[in-house]
Amino acid sequence: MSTPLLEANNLFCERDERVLFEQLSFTLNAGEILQVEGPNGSGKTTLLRILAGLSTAFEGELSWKGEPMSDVRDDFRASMLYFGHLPGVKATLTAEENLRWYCAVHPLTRIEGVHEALAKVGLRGYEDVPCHSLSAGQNRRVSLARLYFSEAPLWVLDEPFTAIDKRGVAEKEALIAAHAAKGGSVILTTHHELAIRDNVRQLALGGEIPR
Amino acid sequence: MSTPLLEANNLFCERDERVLFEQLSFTLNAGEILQVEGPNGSGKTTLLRILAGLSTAFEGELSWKGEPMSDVRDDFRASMLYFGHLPGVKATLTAEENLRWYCAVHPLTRIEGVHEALAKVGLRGYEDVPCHSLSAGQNRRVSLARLYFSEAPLWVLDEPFTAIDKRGVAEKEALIAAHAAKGGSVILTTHHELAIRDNVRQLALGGEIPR
Amino acid sequence: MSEPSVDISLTRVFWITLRRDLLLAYRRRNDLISPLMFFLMVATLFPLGVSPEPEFLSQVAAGVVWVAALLATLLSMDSLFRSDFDDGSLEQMLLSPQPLALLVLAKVVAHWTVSGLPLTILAPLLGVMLYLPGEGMSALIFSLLLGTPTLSLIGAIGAALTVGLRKGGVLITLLVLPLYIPVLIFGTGAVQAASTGLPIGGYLAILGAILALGVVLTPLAVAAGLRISVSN
Amino acid sequence: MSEPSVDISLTRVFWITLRRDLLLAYRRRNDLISPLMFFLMVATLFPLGVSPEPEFLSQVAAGVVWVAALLATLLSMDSLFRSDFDDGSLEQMLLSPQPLALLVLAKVVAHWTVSGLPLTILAPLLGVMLYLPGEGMSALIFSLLLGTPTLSLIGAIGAALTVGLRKGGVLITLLVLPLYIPVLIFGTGAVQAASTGLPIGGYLAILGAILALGVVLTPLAVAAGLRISVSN
Amino acid sequence: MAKSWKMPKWFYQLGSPRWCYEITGKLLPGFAIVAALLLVVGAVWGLAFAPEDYQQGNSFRIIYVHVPSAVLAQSCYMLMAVAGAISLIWKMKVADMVAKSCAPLGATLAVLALATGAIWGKPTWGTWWVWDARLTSMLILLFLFIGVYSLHHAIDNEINAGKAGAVLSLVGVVNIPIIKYSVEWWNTLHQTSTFKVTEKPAMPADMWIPLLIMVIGFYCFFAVSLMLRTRAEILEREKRSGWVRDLVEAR
Ligand code: HEM
Ligand SMILES: Nc1ncnc2c1ncn2[C@@H]1O[C@H](COP(=O)(O)OP(=O)(O)OP(=O)(O)O)[C@@H](O)[C@H]1O
Ligand SMILES: Nc1ncnc2c1ncn2[C@@H]1O[C@H](COP(=O)(O)OP(=O)(O)OP(=O)(O)O)[C@@H](O)[C@H]1O
Ligand SMILES: [Mg+2]
Ligand SMILES: [Mg+2]
Repeated sequence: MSTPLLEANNLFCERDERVLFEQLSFTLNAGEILQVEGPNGSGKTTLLRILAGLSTAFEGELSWKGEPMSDVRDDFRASMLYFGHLPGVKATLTAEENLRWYCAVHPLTRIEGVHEALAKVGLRGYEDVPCHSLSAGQNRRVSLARLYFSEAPLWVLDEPFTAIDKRGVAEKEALIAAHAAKGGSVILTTHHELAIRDNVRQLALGGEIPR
Repeated sequence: MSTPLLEANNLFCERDERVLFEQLSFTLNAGEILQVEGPNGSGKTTLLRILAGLSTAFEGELSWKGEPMSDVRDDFRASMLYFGHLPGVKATLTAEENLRWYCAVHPLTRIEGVHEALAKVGLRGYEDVPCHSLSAGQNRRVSLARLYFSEAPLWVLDEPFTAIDKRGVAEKEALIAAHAAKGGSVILTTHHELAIRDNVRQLALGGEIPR
Repeated sequence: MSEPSVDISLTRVFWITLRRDLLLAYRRRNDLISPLMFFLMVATLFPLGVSPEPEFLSQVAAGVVWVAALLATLLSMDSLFRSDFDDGSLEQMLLSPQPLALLVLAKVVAHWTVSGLPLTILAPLLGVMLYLPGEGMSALIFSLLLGTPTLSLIGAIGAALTVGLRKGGVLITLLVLPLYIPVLIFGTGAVQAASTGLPIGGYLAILGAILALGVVLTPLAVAAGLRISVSN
Repeated sequence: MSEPSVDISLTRVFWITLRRDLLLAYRRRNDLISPLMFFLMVATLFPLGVSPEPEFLSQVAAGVVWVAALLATLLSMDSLFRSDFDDGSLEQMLLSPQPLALLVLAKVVAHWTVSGLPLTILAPLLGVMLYLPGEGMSALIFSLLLGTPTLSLIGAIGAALTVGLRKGGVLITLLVLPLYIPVLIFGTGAVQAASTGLPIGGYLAILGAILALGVVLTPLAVAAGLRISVSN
Repeated sequence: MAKSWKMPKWFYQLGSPRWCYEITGKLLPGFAIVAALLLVVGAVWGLAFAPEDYQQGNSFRIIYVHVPSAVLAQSCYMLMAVAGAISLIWKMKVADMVAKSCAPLGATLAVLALATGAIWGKPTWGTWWVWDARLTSMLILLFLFIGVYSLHHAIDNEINAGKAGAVLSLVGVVNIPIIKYSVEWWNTLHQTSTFKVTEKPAMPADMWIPLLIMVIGFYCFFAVSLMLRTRAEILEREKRSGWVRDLVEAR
């Protein structure tokens, strides 16, 4: 068996004396989609931030391509695309300027793809509009456009479909499925019913999962 | 025919030289649910803010119970519950403190109902937690709890289901349907497929509506 | 339909809003000491940056304390409506049928209670540190007591007009400082008069009059400013 | 897998980040004049609040200009990382494989270019308004030129540590002001020495040394502070 | 907010951008000619023919720029505030545009007054700057202008920017008398100024007539630049309306 891309071993996290998860172990292989499920407040965002390295408030081990995470932090960061609750879009810059900067600080991206990506997320004609003049959904689309030109093998997506309209959701789902089909991996949370069926594994957090 | 509760006549709004809607007229009667539909950026939020009186960047007339809005602003404000993109929850206060203040400044509310409402939105046990320690969905639940103790006849809800888990969404939909059945009116936007069927009218904004 | 709004009396709305803002301040009570520390530090920087000689300091003490109080108020002003704006509470305030000017006044009173009032109480300490003549002390306290609420009120106008803008923090200074100047002049005037044995009644009367004018007019301007900022 | 990161050279990352921040500042170019106006106004408050007499003012001019520059920098500091934090850009910065200290340094340089540098350029005007002796003028400019970057660097540490807190604006003052004091002392020392005809080389050398130390060390401290604030 | 009080018809006409554009179009050439004439006459007379001041020699001639700009800067603030009030109360678009145009003009005038005063101060007082009541309140006026201007430009939405600017300039208007009074009082308390700017020098007619001409000329020139700015503003904001399109096509 090949070494898994990402491996979590015996994770434990509590916040304000409420245990969110304990003895949580899982692996993620290339080409797999892991959907973290759970009701509101079950710790999905917390888990994703831990995996991304944004939060250190946990116990347990993480490893990346078989090596302890702390040894390969930089390689991991270069290989990951993170999409969180905050879109990371600067309100006074235009969509294009925002994405160009992202390309500059994240190596595994194709800067030539920015323009096309904006068109793909339906922002053609809004290239020159500062992002504070975009609607809630459009703002998140700017950030989601990264999915079109990033070559990072691992995507970590926290509620990527929030505020996106139905057609947008369908397109993004297709994109995620295509990424997995090409051998990429995805960890995501969403309260939508995922239409993707292939290579999807569920990870349930929290006592009662609405089904 | 009785006078409609809310009437919009010939509304026109443009932002950054893009016309969002023009010659938009509609009425809303007691007991009706009006779902404003449209893709991202089609102007749903803008319309709701105009109706609520938060934005004045429009042309056209609004009337409330047959009288021009500007004459009956205060009565209208007292009769409306607005739920916007921002939940209006103070991070350093607890859920209960937040809602109690809301009751104080909004007359048509039952302050006795606050505690029970929090339980109903699944925040039992979180009463004493400051809201910054709540998850994204829990924060929005705090604000949604207002639906349980407000007696305002008109609800204006902008994407009320964002970040809410599936069970939560079902409960809120039932609540909205019950409100309409009791003679209340609702204007809402959502990218979810609404399960409610009775008394729902759609208002489409933007050229292409995803169906 | 609008009867219930009569039910909740205006005084009650005022008190509840005041209580809420004081509670908010209490929850973040570590922030409360910050304006005070700022106040103290400006008064410390001054001898360090300029001259530590007692005779010199005692001449300038009144002015330095007043300028420090003014800057400390100014610094804390930006946050008056910002968090309400960011989390949407401000929208809910504007949508309330209660008179907005009243809610605003409650917020300003709360703000003053946690900034201007402690400054006033701390001022004698600064006075001593800067060798303010003993006769000037009570004038300092009274002038601050009458002047700082005006500073909070005027500052609230600036805060209301800039709350919708990203990075309002510095613009507010620009809008508000020119309006602060009369208060500063009469405030320091009172202390200097007292230090030289002149009567201070006139100064305090003017400060009081400005305050009275401010209490009546500024909440209206602030309310107008808030509606503009939110509708943006 | 990590080859591409070598590809994008570090200098390029630095320049692009610097350019982005300057562009952001340019987009809100009206905000740029605000720290300057603040600077001017503090220098105005002082004669108004204390005494307008030329002989007196010329004694204190150096100190007042320096204190005003310090406060203006301090005021603008809070926004350094706040907007990046609020909109999530900061998370993306932390998740970049590029050295965070480098990105931070670029941001601080951009900040200084739009705040400290204009302050330095404007300082002679204030000097004239406060009757600073002509001999002190060049010392004022050089001391500010060497001192203000240090102020920005030190301020960035405070900004990084408080960015995760609501209402950091005032707390930052508390953290940063004590660290500013050495800069203030050597800065005003230089101007006062020059005004009395003494050599200023020693003062400038010390300011330069502090700056050199700051450029090397503070970005690391800032980077650490940011990681702590975000992981909160 | 006040419900519209009844106002005469011309008042509402003034509110129509189109009417305003047309009427200013007719007035502009007249004002421009008068302004040019007065400024040239006043300047030549004042600079070349007015007698030398027996104390200050020729340096006093800067008065012909200094006084008009100082006087005008103050009028400009009042105009800005009144226009702001009108736009707030009667929601008149044109008033809003006028108020917006006033801020940069007023700031320029204030800077001019300060600069000429400073230049004048150097030979007469031996210093560029004195913390005198007049000077200080002029400086504060400049700050107020810059505040209104910055606020205008910080807000993206035109209409809201106008309203915000109007609120601020109205607050400033309440404060201006207080500022003036306080600064004057403050100054008389601390400083015995050797030079009183306030006192009108007993000037010979040959000196003050050109001054009067210059003042009127400045007013006319101000009217011209205000109209030009406002017209540009009208075109910018009304560019989607039919009449502006016709106008553009006619060009
Ligand atoms: C930066 C320096 C100065 C400033 C800001 C300044 C400001 C003013 C102002 C605001 C006015 C009032 C116009 C009015 O409302 O009637 C004025 C008028 C005048 N100023 Fe200055 N001034 C300055 C320097 C000077 C100097 C150096 C002199 C000459 C010694 C001078 C002579 C006058 C005269 C003669 C008037 C006309 C007074 C009158 O008609 O009431 N000013 N100046
Ligand atoms: N502050 C603003 N200034 C200028 N234009 C704006 C502003 N806010 C929104 N817009 C523009 O108005 C349009 C409608 O925005 P709105 O927020 O109403 O859309 P929406 O239908 O609510 O979209 P979503 O589904 O994404 O929430 C967008 O195209 C946007 O570009
Ligand atoms: N900053 C914090 N400090 C303390 N506790 C927190 C903090 N943030 C979140 N929590 C707690 O951690 C739990 C999990 O939060 P988290 O944001 O991970 O939930 P989630 O599964 O993402 O929920 P949602 O579906 O609403 O986004 C919640 O119960 C919340 O109360
Ligand atoms: Mg979450
Ligand atoms: Mg919306």
